Amino acid sequence: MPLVYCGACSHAPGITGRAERADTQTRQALETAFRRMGDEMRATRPDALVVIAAEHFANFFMNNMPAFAIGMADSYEGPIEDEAFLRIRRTTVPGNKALSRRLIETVMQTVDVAYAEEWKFDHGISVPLHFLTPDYDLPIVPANINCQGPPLAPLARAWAFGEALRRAVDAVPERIALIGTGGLSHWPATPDSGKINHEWDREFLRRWSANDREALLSYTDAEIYREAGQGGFEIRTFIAAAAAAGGATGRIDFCEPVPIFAVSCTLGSFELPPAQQNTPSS
Amino acid sequence: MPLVYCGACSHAPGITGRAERADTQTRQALETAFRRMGDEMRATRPDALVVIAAEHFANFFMNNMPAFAIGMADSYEGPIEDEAFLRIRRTTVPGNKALSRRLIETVMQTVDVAYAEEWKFDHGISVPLHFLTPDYDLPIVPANINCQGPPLAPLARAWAFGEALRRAVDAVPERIALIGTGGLSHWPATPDSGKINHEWDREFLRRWSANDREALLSYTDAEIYREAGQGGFEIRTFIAAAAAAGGATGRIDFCEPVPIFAVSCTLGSFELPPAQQNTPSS
Amino acid sequence: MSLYQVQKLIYQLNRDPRTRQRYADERDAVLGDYDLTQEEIGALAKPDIGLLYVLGVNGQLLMHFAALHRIEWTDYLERMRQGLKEYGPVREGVYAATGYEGVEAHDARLKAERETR
Amino acid sequence: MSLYQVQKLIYQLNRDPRTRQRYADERDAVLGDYDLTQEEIGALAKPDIGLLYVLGVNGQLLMHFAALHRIEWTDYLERMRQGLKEYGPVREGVYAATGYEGVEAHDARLKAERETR
Ligand SMILES: [Fe+3]
Ligand SMILES: [Fe+3]
Repeated sequence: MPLVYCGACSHAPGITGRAERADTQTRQALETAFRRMGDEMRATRPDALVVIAAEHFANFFMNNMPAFAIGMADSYEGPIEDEAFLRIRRTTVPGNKALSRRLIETVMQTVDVAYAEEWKFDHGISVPLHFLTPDYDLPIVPANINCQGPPLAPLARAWAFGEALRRAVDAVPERIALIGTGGLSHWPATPDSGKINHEWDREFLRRWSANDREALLSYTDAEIYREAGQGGFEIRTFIAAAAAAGGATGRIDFCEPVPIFAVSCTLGSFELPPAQQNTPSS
Repeated sequence: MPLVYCGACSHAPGITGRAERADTQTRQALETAFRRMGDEMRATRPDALVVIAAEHFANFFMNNMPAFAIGMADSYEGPIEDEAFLRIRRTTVPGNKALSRRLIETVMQTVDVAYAEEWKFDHGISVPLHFLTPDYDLPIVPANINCQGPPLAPLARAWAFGEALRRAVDAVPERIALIGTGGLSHWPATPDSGKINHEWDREFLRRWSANDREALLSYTDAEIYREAGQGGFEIRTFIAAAAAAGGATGRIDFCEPVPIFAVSCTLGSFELPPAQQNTPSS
Repeated sequence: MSLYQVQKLIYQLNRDPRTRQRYADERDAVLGDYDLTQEEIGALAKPDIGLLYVLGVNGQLLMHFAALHRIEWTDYLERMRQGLKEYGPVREGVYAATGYEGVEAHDARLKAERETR
Repeated sequence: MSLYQVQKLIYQLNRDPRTRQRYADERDAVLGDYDLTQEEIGALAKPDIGLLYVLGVNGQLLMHFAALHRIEWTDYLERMRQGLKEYGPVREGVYAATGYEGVEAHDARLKAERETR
């Protein structure tokens, strides 16, 4: 049935791993906003949550780097990082292999996604879940867009991936929620970690909230790299979520630059028509 | 510049590994045809050979199974199989990383290919090269279509992959040859190994020689599995080669059922316009 | 349900000389790295090629696992046939048996066809 | 030219407890499994985080390699800066440094902006 929830959020490892080094007020406001997003998402009574992530060499390496991937297992483990580094306890997260397979088969009609029968979550998924589904009681369908190792798929294909996921979600009987998760401008794990182009982020989010496909796809990777750093390549996850929202406009629930977390911490969601939230598809 | 050669051939491991168990006359005719194909291909003076293969778990497994992949390295090793089993000496085969990257970047505009900075050739590439480039002096760009582990990409996407490769090849200054390599109907590595549906193969090759896109894409996987076995899924490589030929019609140079090799051993090539073989692109 | 794990182990053995060495030196430890049922462990350790085939192991993986145990091609095919008799039809995957006259009969038929052409 | 091999080793270390154990027990043997230059071997063995950074190792790999050697976050950032001074700009990849005022100065500026809002 039609998608019941569609949003996007940050996943920077500092949000949990270096939590106490941020300004207390900012940090509390961020965590509150994250929990509110989780409440809203779970209030739509999803049977599963699709997470469009941008992982960081936990599963995919240049020996076989898929542009797009979807997990297809009944459970996943995470986080892969040192628990003390990320301050999130390693755990087993439920999946749904049969549902994954049905989604993958539809996505494959238009987007050439790799499937993965195992998947170790890194902070890219574990940080969002820590706040959004703290009890790890909602089955996850992990999806990935390569934002780390060029050559990267063009933004238009990230859009196509979001559209394909939406078609796939709409075609299954389950109630599905979806989030994209990535950073906007940032230079993570470099000497410039903490640098943020907040103006650029605001303009990106303006286009994103308006779900302005043309404006979102008009960035080039050279421009992203110059203005938003190699971390900015992760906007692909936000773009895919916008495509999955099928033209709905978005709302920014939080957006604050937090240098010690290395990004503008961002939470947003799309205003899906109420009919899509409550009635079964025809 | 435009593609200089486009063909397709079988790669069954028995062709080398169980060579002496076939009828001598058939075997000699096949090897002669293979060598002639190599001569023809090399006569077009290619700078590199793209091989669209269907590998058998040498590089890709269900932990991260790409629908389509392209190698991006300066050399490759193969065959991965026991040398005594395949009777092909393990060797290093030249690649061209920079050329691969340029091809991949164009393919990625429309097809979401995984890239691979290492690649171990299995019989799917090593058997053809053993006959076509016995001196291993032509740089290879390996490409793969998942034909082993369902869910598989639909035939229409294999066609799109061939078209994307053709666009990519036409966009580089190098002279590029391309072959697809796979089996037609077969039931390899099962108790039915040796079973061949030669009528089905002939009909497939009729469609292939005519480069009849609609007829080639009209097969369903259920039908292929029933009539041509799980080995028949490899027709994706022939279909991608037909798409890369850009509408040119094909010629079947050899097609004989050889039960001990488990397939109808097949060699064919497309009649590319002579202009494409000799003049630089505009 | 752990066919994925069985196949992953065989994939690693086929691909990776170090895993092969460890499998020769300390097979039980290697088996312990995978999430396997007792039936699967037994089939791998013996090895029971027929049972592995019936469990659904892809032939492109299984034939090399057989070769690793110095099981010759014809013997490999025969063991799969025995597996079908002993354990019933293939339970998973796309490598099911569908019935075949056999290479010799097939060869003879093709030869006859060629002679009457 | 073997940046791929350096990164692959770090990827395996980050991901695979067995490789980490072997690296602790017999580092040279593990290094021998990869096709590395002497400069790369030296940088990995020391470890010279600054040089690895300049060689082009992706930060998402390098930060965990640093953590494996119990190099704390702030120290990790400082070692990359030292690497730039000692060996010059990043030679490959997309993790080049572009200049930054630093987290403290940035924080102070944001705080001032918030107060004047
Ligand atoms: Fe990230
Ligand atoms: Fe094959």
